[in-house]
Parts: sequence; C-alpha cells; structure tokens
Amino acid sequence: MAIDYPKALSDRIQQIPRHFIYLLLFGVVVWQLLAPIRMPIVPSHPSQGVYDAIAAVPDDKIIIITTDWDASTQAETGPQTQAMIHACFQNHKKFAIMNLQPPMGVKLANDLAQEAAEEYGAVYGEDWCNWGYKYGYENVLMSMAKNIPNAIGKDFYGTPVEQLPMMEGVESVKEVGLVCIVTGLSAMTEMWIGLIQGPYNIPVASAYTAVMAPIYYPYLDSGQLQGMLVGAKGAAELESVVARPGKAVAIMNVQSWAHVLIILLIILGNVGFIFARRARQP
Amino acid sequence: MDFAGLLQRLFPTVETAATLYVYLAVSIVVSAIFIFMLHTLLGPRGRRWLIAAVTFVAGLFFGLEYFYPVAGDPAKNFLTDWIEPVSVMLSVVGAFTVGLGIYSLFQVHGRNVAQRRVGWHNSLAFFVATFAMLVFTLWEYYLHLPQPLPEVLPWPKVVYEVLFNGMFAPLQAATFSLLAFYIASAAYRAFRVRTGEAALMMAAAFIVMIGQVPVGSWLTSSIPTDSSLAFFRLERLGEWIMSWLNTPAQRGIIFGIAVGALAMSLRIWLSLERGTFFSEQS
Amino acid sequence: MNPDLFILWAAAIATLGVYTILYRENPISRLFEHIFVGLSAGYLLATTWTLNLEGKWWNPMIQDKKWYWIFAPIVGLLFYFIYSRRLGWLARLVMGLFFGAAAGTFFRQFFPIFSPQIYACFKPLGPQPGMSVEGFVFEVILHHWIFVVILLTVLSYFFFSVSHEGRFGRGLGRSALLGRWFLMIAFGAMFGNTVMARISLFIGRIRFLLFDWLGSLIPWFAQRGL
Amino acid sequence: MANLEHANWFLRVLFLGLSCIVVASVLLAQRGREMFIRRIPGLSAIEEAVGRATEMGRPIFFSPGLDSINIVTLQALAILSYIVRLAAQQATRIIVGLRSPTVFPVAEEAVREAYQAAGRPENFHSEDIRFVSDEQFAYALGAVGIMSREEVATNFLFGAFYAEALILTENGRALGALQVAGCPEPTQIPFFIATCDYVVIGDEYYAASAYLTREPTLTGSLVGQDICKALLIALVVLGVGLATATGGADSFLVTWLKGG
Repeated sequence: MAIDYPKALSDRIQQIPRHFIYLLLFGVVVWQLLAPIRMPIVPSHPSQGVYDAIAAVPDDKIIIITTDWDASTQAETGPQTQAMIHACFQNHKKFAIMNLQPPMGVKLANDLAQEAAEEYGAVYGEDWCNWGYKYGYENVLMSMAKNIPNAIGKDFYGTPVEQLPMMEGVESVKEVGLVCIVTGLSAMTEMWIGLIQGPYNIPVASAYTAVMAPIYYPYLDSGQLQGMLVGAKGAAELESVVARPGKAVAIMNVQSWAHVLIILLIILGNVGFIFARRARQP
Repeated sequence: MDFAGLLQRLFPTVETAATLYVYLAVSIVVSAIFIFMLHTLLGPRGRRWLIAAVTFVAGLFFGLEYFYPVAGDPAKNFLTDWIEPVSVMLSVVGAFTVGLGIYSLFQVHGRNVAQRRVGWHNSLAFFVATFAMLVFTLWEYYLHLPQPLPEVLPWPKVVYEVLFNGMFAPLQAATFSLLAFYIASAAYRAFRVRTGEAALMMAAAFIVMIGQVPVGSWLTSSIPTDSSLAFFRLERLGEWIMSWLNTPAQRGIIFGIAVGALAMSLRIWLSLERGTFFSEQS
Repeated sequence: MNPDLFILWAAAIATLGVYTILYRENPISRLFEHIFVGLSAGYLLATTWTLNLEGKWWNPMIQDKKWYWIFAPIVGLLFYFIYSRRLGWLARLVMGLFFGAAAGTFFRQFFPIFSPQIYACFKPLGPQPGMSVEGFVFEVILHHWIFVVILLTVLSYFFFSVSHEGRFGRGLGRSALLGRWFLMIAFGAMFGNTVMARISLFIGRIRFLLFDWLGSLIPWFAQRGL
Repeated sequence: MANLEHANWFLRVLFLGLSCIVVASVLLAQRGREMFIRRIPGLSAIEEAVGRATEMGRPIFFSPGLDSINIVTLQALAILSYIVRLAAQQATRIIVGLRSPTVFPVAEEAVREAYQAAGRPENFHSEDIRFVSDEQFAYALGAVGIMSREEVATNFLFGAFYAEALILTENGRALGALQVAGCPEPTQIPFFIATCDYVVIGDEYYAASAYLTREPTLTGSLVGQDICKALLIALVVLGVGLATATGGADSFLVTWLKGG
C-alpha cells in the first residue's frame, strides 16, 4: 500500500510525472502549430552569406539553382529552395533551375518557382527558367563550362534554351554569377566545386539537410562556399531574411518552443534538486 | 581462373528444362546422402574439427582478399572476383532463415489463438495482418502495373496501398515519433546536478540543444560575428563542442572497440573462444 | 477506386493507436503492436522473395539453368536442424560458416573504417607560419590541443588490465577519471544534438493529424496549415 | 595510389602485429599466466540484476541488438550465454527478443547450450527465444509488449542499437524493470545513461565476457587488447609529433595509413 504523504514543493518539481511532461510537449506543439507566437530568428553567418551572395550577383549574369533533391528530403530542401527563389526575385536576379539527380527535383522546384513568380509578377523565360533534369553528371558540367545552350538543349517545357529571352548572351559558365546547390545527396557539391567553382572561379552557395551539413563546414571556412543553409534552421533563417516566413519558419518556431519547454523542465528539476538538498543539510 | 568460368566448368549449364529438373533432383539426393555420410562417419571430434575448419576458411577467404597483394588496374588479386558472388550466395543462404523467424512468430501466436489465451484476438489480428500483407504485396508485385499508374487502380493495388501507406508506414512513423516524448522526459529526469559527471553532461547537452534552434542564436546575437568573442555565440559554442569535444571522445571509444572487435573476430575465426557459447565440447 | 481517403483514415487511426502507449501499454496499443508486427512479418516474407530470392536465386537457377543454385537452400536448410538433438551439429556447421564470414568481413573493414579515424587525429600542436597569437589560441589550443588531450585521456579510461594503484596506476587512474568526464561531456552533446531531429518527427506527425486528417473534416484546421 | 580497398605493406604489418599480440596473449593465458582485470561497475551489476529477477520471481528480458550476425552480435550472444547460465542456476526465466532471422537459430542454440552447461536442460523453453520483427520500430513495440505482458523484472540490452533504444529503455523504466545496457557504438549511450541503471560503454562491451567468466582465454585476450591500444596511442602520438613538425602537412605516416 502506497500512502501519499504531502510532499514539499522542491520534491514535487523534481518528480513531475512523465505523463504530464508528455502532455506539455503535445500541448506546446499543437498550440504553436495552430496559433503560433513567433520567437525571434536571427540569421546565422552562413545563412546570411547565401543571401549576400545572391544579392551580389552582377545584373548581366544569371544564377543557377540546382535542385538535387526529391520527396525524401523535401521537408528541409523544399523550403530552402523556396527561400532562395524569393531571394532571387527580390533582388531582380535572373535564375535558371536545373538538376543532375532525382528527375523529380526540377518538377518540385518548378512548382515552387511558379508560385513565387506569380507573386512577384515575374515572367518565365525572361526572369527565370527551368533547364530541366540533365543526365550525365560530370559530363553535363564539363560541357556547360564550354557552351551552355549546347549542353542544356531543351528546357523543362521542351523549348530550346537559346530561344528564351533571358538566355541572350549566355554562352558559357562565364556568364553565370552564382551557383546555388540545394541537395540531399553527397558528392554533388564536390562535383560543382571541382569542375565549375575551382577552374572558372564561379561563386557557389549551398543548402544541405541537417544530417549532411557538417562535412561541408571546411568548404565554408576555405571560402569555396559563399554561404550555406543547414537544414530547416537554415531555411527558416533565409525565409526571415527575405521576409517570407513559410513552412521552415513555422517548424523552427515550434522547435524553439519545444526546446525552451525541455530546458525549462531541466531547470525546474535542478532547482528542486538544489533546494531539497539544502533542506536536508541544515 | 575467374569465378564464373570455374563454376561453368564444375557445374556445366544444362540445355533443356527436363535435364535441369533431373540435375536438381539428383543434386538434392546426392547432397542428402553426403550430409548423412558426414553425420554417420564423423565422431564428436571430427565434427568439431570440421566446424572449426569451415569457420577458418570462411574467415580466411574474406580476410585474405584484403591483405593479399594486388596488381593491375582495377587492382585485383586471385580472390577479388570471388568476393561479390560469394557474398550474394551467403545472403541467399541467410535468407532461408526467414522461415525460422516466421515459424517462431507463428508458434507463439498460434498457441495463443488455439488455446484462446488472454489477448488471443491480438494474435488473430497478427495472422490477418501477416497474410494480408504477404498476399497483397506479392499480388501488387506481379500485377506489373505500368508507370505512370493508370487512372483507375485495380483493387488489389488499392488494398496494398492502404496496407502499406495507410498502416505500415504510419505505424513506423508514429512509433519513431514517440521518441520526442521519451527524449523530453529522459532529459528532464537525467540532467540533474547530482554529481560532477552529471553536471558536465547536462551543461554540454544544454548548450548544444539551445544552439541548434533560432531562439538560441537570438540569445547571444548581441555578440558580433567577427569579434574574437564570437566563439561564445551559442550556435558556435555548440558546434565547437560537437566537433572538438565530442569527436575526440568518440574517436577514443572507436579505437577501443576497434581493438575489442578485432580480438573477438580473431577468437571466433580461430575457434579460440572459451567460456561463452558453442565452446563447451572442447 | 481511389485509396487516398482510406489511407488518410487508416493512417490517422494507426497513429493515434500507437500514441495511446504514451499513457501505458493498453489493449489498443497492444492491438496495433500485433498488427504492426504482423504487417512487417508479411512484408518480410514477401520481400524476401521479391527483392532477394527471386532475382538472386530462383531466376538464375530456373531460367538461366544454373543448377548449382540448388545448393543454397540445402545449406540454408541446415539451420533448421537446431530443432533436432542428433543433427543439431549440422546447424552449427552452417553457423560456423557465418561466424567465419563475420570475422573475415570485420578483417576487411578494419582499415577502411579505422584508418581514416587514426590519421584524422594527427593534429599539429605548434603554431603554423604566419599565425597571430589570437589565431594560435583559437585555432590550435582550443581545437587541436583539446582534441589530443581528450583522445588520450578517453583511451586511458579503456585500459582494463592495469590496476589503478602504484605510481603508474594512479597516474592512469587520474587520466581515466578525466577521460570519463570528457566522455560525459560528449554524451551530453550527443544527447542535445539529437533532440531537434526527434522533435521534428513528432511535428511531422502532428502536422499530418491536424492539417491533413482533421483538416479534411474541419476546414479551419486545413487553413492553419497553409 | 592512395586507397583503402586493399592493404599496403604498412597496414599488413600493423594488422599482423595487432593480431599476433592478441593471439600470443591468449595462448600465454591458456598456459596459466595470471591476469589482472580492474573493476567495471556496469558489468558487476549483471549478477545483481539477475538476482533481482529471482527474488521477485519474474522473468528477464534480453535483447542482442538489431544487427544480423556480425562481431557485435556474437559478443552480445557471449554475454547472453553467461546471463542464461546465471539465471538457469537460479531457475529464473529468460526471454530473448530477436530482430534478425539469421541470429534466431544461433541464439536458440546458444541459450539451449547454456541451460545444458548449467545442468538445467529441462528449464529450456524454445518459445522463450522469440523472433519479434525485422522492422526496427515493430521490433521496439513488440519488445515493449513482451516486457509489459511478461512483467519482466530485469532488462538486458547488449548489442547494436539505434534510434529504437530509447523506446525500449524508457518503457522498461516506466514498467519498473532494472536495466543494464551496453553498446559498443557511442550513439545510443547517452540515452542508455539517461534511462538505465547501469551502462556498459564502448570497449567495456568487448571486455564483458572476460570480466564475467574470468576464462583465461578471454582475460588473456583482454591483456592483448590493452597492449594493442597502447600501440595505437603510440601511433597517434607519433602522428601528432610529425604533424607538429611539418606544420600540418601529410607525413609519411598519413600516406601509409591512407593506403599509399
């Protein structure tokens, strides 16, 4: 038979029942998803770097956004791509979407770009275009370095790219001002850096899932990457820079609240522990 | 001599289906006789010796290929071409143990149903789920539906979709997501300043955890990113802990287990293991 | 027939069913546990055939007429002799094959896995040419020195056959204690580093329940999700 | 040519050296040389944990991790074998939950043999060695179901664990089981520390069978492992020294270790 003796407050906050913690977490997540109270987001150095790199592209050059991701990493890479597209439109930079791996990537990115284009009144072919999925990895990049219209051929809709107004004067990578890599796959960055960034000195900025990001910090340190978005956090930071809070901001806001909850619980437990210990040692 | 060639010489391909079945039947009979002869001719010592010999040869085969000198491009030695087919054969042999696992499940749940034990209806649900998944996964597989999928799906495909995407995948995702609750309550309970060790663990967890969410970056955002104090920005401090305190400690563990696993492998390979399993006869 | 509505409801019910285990193990969670185990057993059986045996074993044996593949099931079925007292040693024979392969596979992996880990520890401890004092403190001391000290103290913790007595032993004991502290810091960091990933799984499930499932019934919820 | 697809002469010598040290110390120990092993708290707790189940008259749950047959799993089975012998002597039931079908027959055979070695072959029940599921999270739910329905007093988790580890131990804890866990890979250790009563960390896992059985072969192997670790430390110290001397450039040692 367990008898419930009245407990001191310091003991009680040390022994919050687990069900209560579960309920708190559940409540916080549901509440913040339905009626969010935004916690501050301050862009970190690498995320700001992505925006600055986009803003710094000369007006006569285009940006390539290569979207090597599909549904499996969409939760992180989708908002990253979207925020980059917003950054391009806001700074009136022309960009082209393309990718080398999962063919799905250009389709998903195309939907995001179309949605944003409507918002800014941008026109396909003039302000942005989609080069589509190009098979051949290194070979594509090597031939792009020499002659982009030849290497790309037709765009996502089947139009030869040299017929697009924005492609006027775009011969080779020399007319590319920035490459933005958004990827859930390793080896893509190495390929672009090895074949485009290194030989032709074209700036590169990138976005990765949180899991794969750590291996690319050295490239950031060495200046081979101008900036880098890390997972949903990076996407949220860029979303806040372009003032288009979307899915990533919503998710990171819930994350912030959940983390604050856990940290408060830890602090509460320790406060109880310290007071209880003091009470026992007169 | 390459692997395929040797197999071809030892086991020449047969021409017609009829001869194939004859060969198969004869192989089964001959194998049965061979196994029976092994069983009757070998005494306990002979069996032990044979088991040790098989273990040794299997280990030697995989190990020697790595350490034996190689030549040519791609670099090869006399065992290299054998590694892949032998691994496939082992995986096929191992696949036949699935029956044992399923037998174990059927044994436990079959008894529950047969004896109407407490909760027998759960065991019945188990059987229904097993057979439904087995039948419709195979059915869907042999429908060989064209891609893209037709507008109107055949009903077995619909059932498969509901079983897989409506039950199996959500059950996986929901169970996985239980970890959010468990990690919150484990953090609350475990991170107390009871001992110096616990306090260190808590401090590290605290900084890394908060450094990952936007609210953490915000807390120390007043420290300029280019000052020498930038090191103390929470997200930087978290990264520093991860890569310069966590990595070497993990390496220390990994070196230890490398040697430990090497010793275990050697004992297994040379049948030196004593005092644990499969060693009492010696 | 469109399966989407069935999938939506089945997924919502399954998710809620699993979540009841948070209260305690109960009849509902037990039912879903059995369904889950059953589904995975059926899937295992089916995919063992479709992904493994059909392509790697049956087709080569029957279509390509490589009849030696008949020996694979014969060897595999030796496992089943564990249920026989007299023939049990035959099961051990095939287990011996797998044990040997496990050991040999580890020998193969030893250097590919561990060698990079070893040479990645070779951190320079002295100042590099052209380095400022500040650079030396931040780049070398805060990174490389700490790295090497932690590595060595942690390794010293894993010496089991040396007593922590005597002059050498006491030194090792102190180093081991320090190593244990560093281990705790590392474990804390790993714990903290995992929290976000786990919570994002839960956020994903709640988004599904609120915006997709409840949203399909009550439009207010669906609007919140946009 | 630098790659690790095959060994170069340096790696061959290093591997042969490490192997010879281990095998030599095993053979020395078998000849009867006394070896010392320091106390390892997590492993000392195993006896207490089995005793608790005996006192309470409730079963023990053991999981040998999620991997198929590899070195980690074989070590888990070695620990299982010791625990079964201990439990068999005290007539305490032990339930093993398995994830890999290939490990299933091996575990069954190892447990049967351990009961025999303990002189209690009649206490072995085949249905207590259970294949749960090969799907990671179905395994976790199934194992939690076993813990709760069988009202286990003690949980042993030894082997390769992944994300599901916390599901097992947090529920085991809520059910009031005494938990001892060990995993060589560090990733799940933080969660074991947070939820289990005793945790076996890193190489302690491979020291377990020597520590528990005090079998000369295994203690000898443990001494050999320590010598190997000292050798690795020497290698690292040499490498750090060379890196310091060259200001961070790749030394010959790095080239050799890279397989060049």
